[in-house]
Amino acid sequence: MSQITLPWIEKSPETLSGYRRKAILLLFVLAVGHLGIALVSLFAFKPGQLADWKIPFVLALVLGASLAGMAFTAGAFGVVFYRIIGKFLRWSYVAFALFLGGVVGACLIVWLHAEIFTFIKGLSAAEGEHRVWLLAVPYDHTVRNIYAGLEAIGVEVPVLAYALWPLQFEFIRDLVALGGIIGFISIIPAFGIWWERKVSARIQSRMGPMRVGGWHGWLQSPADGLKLIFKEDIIPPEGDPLLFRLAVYITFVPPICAFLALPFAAAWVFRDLDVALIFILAMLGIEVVGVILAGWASNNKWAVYGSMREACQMVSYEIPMGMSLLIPIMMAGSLKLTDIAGAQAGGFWNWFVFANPWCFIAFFTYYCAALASCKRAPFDLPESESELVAGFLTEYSGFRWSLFFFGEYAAMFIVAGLAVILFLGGWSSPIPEAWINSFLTAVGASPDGFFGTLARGLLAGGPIIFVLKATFLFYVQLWVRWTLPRVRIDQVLYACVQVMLPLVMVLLLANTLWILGTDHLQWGWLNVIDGILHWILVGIGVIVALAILCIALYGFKNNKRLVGQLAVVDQLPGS
Amino acid sequence: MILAVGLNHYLVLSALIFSLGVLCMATKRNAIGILIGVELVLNAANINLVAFSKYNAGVGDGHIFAVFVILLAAAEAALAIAIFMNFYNTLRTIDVDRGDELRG
Amino acid sequence: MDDLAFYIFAAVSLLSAIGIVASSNIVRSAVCLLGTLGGVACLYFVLDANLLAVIQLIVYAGGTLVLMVFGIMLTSKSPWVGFRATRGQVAGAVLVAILMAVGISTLVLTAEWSQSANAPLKTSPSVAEVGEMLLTDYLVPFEVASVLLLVVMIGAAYLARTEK
Amino acid sequence: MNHMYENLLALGVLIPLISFAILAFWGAKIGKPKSSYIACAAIGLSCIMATYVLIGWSGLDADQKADLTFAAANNQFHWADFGKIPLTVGVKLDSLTVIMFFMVTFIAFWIHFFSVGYMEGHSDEVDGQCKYHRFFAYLSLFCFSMLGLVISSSLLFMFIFWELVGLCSYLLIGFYFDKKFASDASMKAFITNRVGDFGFIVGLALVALYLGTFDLEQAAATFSQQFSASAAAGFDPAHSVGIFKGWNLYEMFGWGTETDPMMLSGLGVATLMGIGLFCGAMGKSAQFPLHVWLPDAMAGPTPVSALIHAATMVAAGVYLVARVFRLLTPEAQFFVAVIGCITLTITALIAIVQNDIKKVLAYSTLSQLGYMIFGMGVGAWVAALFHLMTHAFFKAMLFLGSGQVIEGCHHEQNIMKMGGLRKKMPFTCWTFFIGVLAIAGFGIPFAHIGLGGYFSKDEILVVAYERAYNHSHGESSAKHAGENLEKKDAESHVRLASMTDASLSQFSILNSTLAASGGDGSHAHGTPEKEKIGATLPHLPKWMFWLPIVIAYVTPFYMMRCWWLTFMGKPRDEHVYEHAHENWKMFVPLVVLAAGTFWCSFSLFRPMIAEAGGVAADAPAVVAIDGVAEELKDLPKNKLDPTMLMVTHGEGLTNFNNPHIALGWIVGFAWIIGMGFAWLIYRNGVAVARQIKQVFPLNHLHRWLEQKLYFDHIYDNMLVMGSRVVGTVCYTFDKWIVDGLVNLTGILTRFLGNFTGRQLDMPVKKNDFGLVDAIANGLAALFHDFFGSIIRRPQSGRIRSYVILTAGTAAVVLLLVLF
Repeated sequence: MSQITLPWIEKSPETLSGYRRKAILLLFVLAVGHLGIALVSLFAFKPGQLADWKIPFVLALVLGASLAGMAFTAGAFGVVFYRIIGKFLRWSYVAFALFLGGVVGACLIVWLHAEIFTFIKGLSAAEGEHRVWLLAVPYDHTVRNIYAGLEAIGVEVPVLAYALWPLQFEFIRDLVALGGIIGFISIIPAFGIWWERKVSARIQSRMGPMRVGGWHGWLQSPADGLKLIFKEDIIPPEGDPLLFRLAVYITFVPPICAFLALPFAAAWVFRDLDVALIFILAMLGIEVVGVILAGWASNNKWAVYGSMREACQMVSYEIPMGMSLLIPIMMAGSLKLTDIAGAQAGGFWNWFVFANPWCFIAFFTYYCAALASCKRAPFDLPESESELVAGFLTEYSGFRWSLFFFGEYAAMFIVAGLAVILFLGGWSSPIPEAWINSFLTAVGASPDGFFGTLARGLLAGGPIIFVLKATFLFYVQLWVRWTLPRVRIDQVLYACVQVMLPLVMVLLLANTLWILGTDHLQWGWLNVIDGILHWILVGIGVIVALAILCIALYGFKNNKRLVGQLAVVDQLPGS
Repeated sequence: MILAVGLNHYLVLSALIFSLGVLCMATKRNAIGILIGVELVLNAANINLVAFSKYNAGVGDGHIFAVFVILLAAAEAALAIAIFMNFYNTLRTIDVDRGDELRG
Repeated sequence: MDDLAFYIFAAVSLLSAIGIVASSNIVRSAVCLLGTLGGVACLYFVLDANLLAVIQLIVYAGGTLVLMVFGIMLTSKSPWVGFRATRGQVAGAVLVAILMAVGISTLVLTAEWSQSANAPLKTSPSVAEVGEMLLTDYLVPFEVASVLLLVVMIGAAYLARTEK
Repeated sequence: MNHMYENLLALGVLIPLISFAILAFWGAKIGKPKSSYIACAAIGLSCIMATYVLIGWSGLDADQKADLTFAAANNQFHWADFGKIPLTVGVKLDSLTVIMFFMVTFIAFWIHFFSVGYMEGHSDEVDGQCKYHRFFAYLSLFCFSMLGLVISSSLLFMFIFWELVGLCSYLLIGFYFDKKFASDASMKAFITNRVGDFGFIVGLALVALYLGTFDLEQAAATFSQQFSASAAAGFDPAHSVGIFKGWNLYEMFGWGTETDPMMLSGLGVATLMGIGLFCGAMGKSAQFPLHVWLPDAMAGPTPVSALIHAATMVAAGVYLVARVFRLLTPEAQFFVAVIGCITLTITALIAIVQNDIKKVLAYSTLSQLGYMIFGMGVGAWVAALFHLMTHAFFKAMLFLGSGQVIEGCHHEQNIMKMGGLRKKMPFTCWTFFIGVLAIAGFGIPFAHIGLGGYFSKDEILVVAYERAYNHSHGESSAKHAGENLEKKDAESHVRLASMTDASLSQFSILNSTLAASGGDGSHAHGTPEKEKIGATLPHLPKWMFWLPIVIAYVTPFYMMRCWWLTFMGKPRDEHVYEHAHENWKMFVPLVVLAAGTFWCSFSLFRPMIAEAGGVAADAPAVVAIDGVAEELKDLPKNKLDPTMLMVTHGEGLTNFNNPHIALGWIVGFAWIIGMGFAWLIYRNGVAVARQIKQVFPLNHLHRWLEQKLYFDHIYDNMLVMGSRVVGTVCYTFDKWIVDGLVNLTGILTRFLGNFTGRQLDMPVKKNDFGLVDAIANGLAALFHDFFGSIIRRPQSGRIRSYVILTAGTAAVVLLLVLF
């Protein structure tokens, strides 16, 4: 027994408490120690002693230590108060709360990030020429300089100046942003997989996961994730082990990079690229390389079939997808996502999906093409389990396998988000802000007061509305998957090349001419027709939305009737 | 200061990538490897174009040229792959050294 | 910071390019090509050619590379079948490449460029400007390119068709 | 709403395109009857728009129309630049456009309607593909192209649509592509058109080069300015501008000497441009010598013949000439007239002996097109376009009638096998007869009652008469007008104007001529420059007046022959006769078009075209504008009445100075004589004709005409065989002379080599003394073993070796250059 023994594996539950005590002690010591360093560091650096040469040490020691300390503290709390937290977690609807909290947290990361960067941008440059030691990279802001800026806004924490210093480089800023994104998208699959299982269960009139974590098994995904992490790492020896490992990252990283350019709201974006839209498309396009490599490196017949299907499908569907996206681009006259979303503000009738019939159709063609390029059902040919075992995922297991899912769910969220930004008004609320303001004034609340700000933040557009919209489209993807049968591969390609491509081309041409007639040549009669069609489409949209709402309400009201008694929870072991 | 990046850095980088592309073309016996070498060479040329556009010419001509080069490279790759398919169908191999009917 | 970015991405591109040459496995070469393409795209970002960078990613990495890997899959019998050049050939090729690199580098380093080579211009053409140039000054090449793509499409389909 | 009319027209053009797109992509799914409804609906919608525009337009006064024209000209979409030449897309909005648009949509709609019935039995499947929807898709595409051609304000876009209608024509002629003759005919049509279009391109290039614009209006204005400026300089190359600088052929080709270069005068270049543009019209309107494709084009379905090869597309040539009229120099115009005259003569003669009902109509179409082109050539701008309109209606009707007959008679086209069909198909019979009357020029002279063909042909001939006799040329000045005044012929209703002033509008013509008739002799065309230009006008030879007159007698003859043999007399083939029937879907259009034939003869078309004539008024060439129209202009539009045409006539039926009166006597009764003659010969079937055919001079003439004057043979023998002969000659030269020389050298060398080689070089036989061989072998061994294997190695056929070599060489050269 010379192996490392983990206490909670080796011993039986009876003796768990002893090990837990040791663990608690260890963690507590670590946590307190690091917290101590962190606390000391807050005050150990006097404002007068700030110097640039200290930066690496401070960053390495103090920040690293405090971050680690926080993590350990959280872990220790988790272990110590397991039972209390466990009770707490059983509380109904905590899943949604957690999800929303995660979303809000992610949004906050984006926002904080943008704020910090604006703050650094706003600082006046330090005098003299400064270069990074050894690398000779010039920079504008010294630590003193930043601290002066912090003092000006009343934050007199010297170590913060050290922490903020690296953020003046866009490069590092993006790295930090990537960290934030990984945090966000690790929520998406965790929630999404659980949700998908619940949705599928509801569609098939069964329960879905019910046990782990209490309320409706909401902790199922993290539990599965844990399991996957500890699973054996199997690499097929006859394949190409290097590529087998690399493929995972080529699939996983691009969707994360795509988040760099995806705005959550007007200022809530990591990088407001002027070519944001194509950038995201490019990132989604690179993803396919990883999938193909995964299939190839597995050296498995089914995997290679799956990856070849993927290659065909992705390369074909990118074209109708991109061409559908050209239509809102034309309407807005920009490739910048913030511009495009900004052009649709002021009420849901301004959304591009209702702008004219071509846009209306383009929304659906885009959505179909996006489904196909995310290899979601009914286009999930590359991993169709009834034909190809699991397609390119056949040889994957454990953590690598879960990373593929991270990538896929991230991509799903991105295409949903793109649809929202390009067609459904982005983060703007369906109700114009002026209406909200006047409503607030009418009920006597000041728009700038606490409730006014809260109401405006929630209703008048912002990241939350964006995430809600995107989540809805994400939900539609699940819905489609569990209600439509899978199509054959030749049907997939036929649908792309012979149906979607001509249709989209016609749409593009028609929209071009339409814009030419309405906006540029100002044909009166065409504008009249445009107006009429616009309001008809708005009417259709309202009717569809109301219908979905009514059906959902009906289902919610009668959910017991649909699936029988949900009270089996109480009879499960461990309850 | 040599570390401060200027036009020459890009040009030298481009020269290196170009040479590596030539090397790739010269050493790969797989036809697709040669195609990869060609792509490297084209990329090297593109770096030049864009760098000149940034440092010297100023207007977007370099960008436009590079766009066209990328376009032509894509077209060339499509055709080349099609030709390789025929090559493979004829000789049952993708080794270009086997396609030496024209030797002196 | 642009300088640092340049060094990083140049290193990525160069190392990947070396990887392409050094790897005897063609699929690994293709993966390294992805590295080079990505690195060059990032260099375009550094050079303020955002549109070009994205086009590079979408056309090269998303299209051409997939096509190549697809071609490899159709023409290889196993991941491990590779063809190696003889040592003499490799030595000759390396010699030529070194000569070439030295020659071109010397050429560009000794050349006298018309304007200051170390002061990048502040204004780079925006996406809209590039697009406008494509549709005005370069309209004819643009249209010719579209015709060329059509020709290539038909030609490739014709060449790759199955014989009946 | 300032742009409403042009927008409506533009929309009317696009609707058929939408229909085409639908039918092209989903036609097969839409299925047999429904796809035709889409095409009909599309063109019907266009027709409604056209009608609305026509009615609205005819209610405007001249100022409003000019305003709208101006507004449309300024509402052009700047698309791109060809170098410095702007490329604009716009709608040319004037009376001519409105009328042509209406005419095309109206006829096209009824022909679509007809096709629904006609194509039911004519659209077999080929290779399992139904062709029914394809036919209507092509028709829609054609409508789009033709309408686009009509409204284009730019020559370049005219050319684009011009090619598109050519394409549609090709597709539709070859609609039965499974039949050899149809596909041959389509290719013939296409290739013949290419010849004409080549000229068009040359003309376009000259326009772009010298006038610097493709816009019709600007091109004409520039041309006019250049003309007047150069005319002021007496066309001296040194002082002329633009196109009138002429070409120095010494610089271009080295012709002549440097001091005395051969020159092509400015007028010559301008004429070349005009003829080039006209060449396009020659191809499309099938004018001599490119007329050979149109009869063969009858291989297409009959509605196509009616729409494309009778009413609209072939008339596009005339429309083009009308549009570029202001770019034609007098010489170019004369060329146009000659071509038209030749065409109308020979094709009418050929029509006499044709037995295929569609061929007869095709040749009569050619002849009538010849009349139009001839009218353009002599300057009867208004009359030629009026003839175009009337001809479109009755010729479409005639073709549809023939389609009805062919369909009814079970695909029988030979009129020799028909006869007596009037009992089986009365509607077709009598509508056809109306068409025959119209084309024959039915009318009562001096009373001015008649069908369309009567008025329009009469006016063309009147202008020709004036050109040939009264106002021959050169002195078409105030002096002449004064003489006329003295002869109390002041109401001479053809005004010849040779004008250079670009600003001269229709109204100034009216004013100047009124002034002239008022006796102010020096007002109208008094300046010496203009007199000089007037003097450059070519004389119209007398035969160019008399040939059309003769043909005016021939036309009723062959039309009557065709009608009589088809519908009257006794049935000559029982099988055909029994099968004959009518179909309501097909005779409704016939009746409508017959009504249209009446209507267009008397309606507002005539004055509206005359109004449009104003746009042609500043041409440097001869323009004839009928006085009738100008005087009608002052009347309220709703009072327009055909009897008004009588207004300007001089007193006395024997006043031969009045061309109308003179022509009334010369040709006014041609229809009676021609038709009567035909009735005499064919009243009892074909027996009499057979006998006449045997008479001595006529039998040879008949043979010649039956062989279509051997044009196809000539083309086959001259062009096709010619190319073959050239090829054979080249081949022979190459094979015997070049190869012979080479072989001779070889033989000689071998002989020499045999001698020297064996002795000096290489031993072959036992006693041969091979000196060099020994050395060479030694060296060769050295080279082979040492250098050869090194040099051979790179030539491995392996691409990589070549890469290394090329790159290595480049690198070495680079290094050598550097260091």
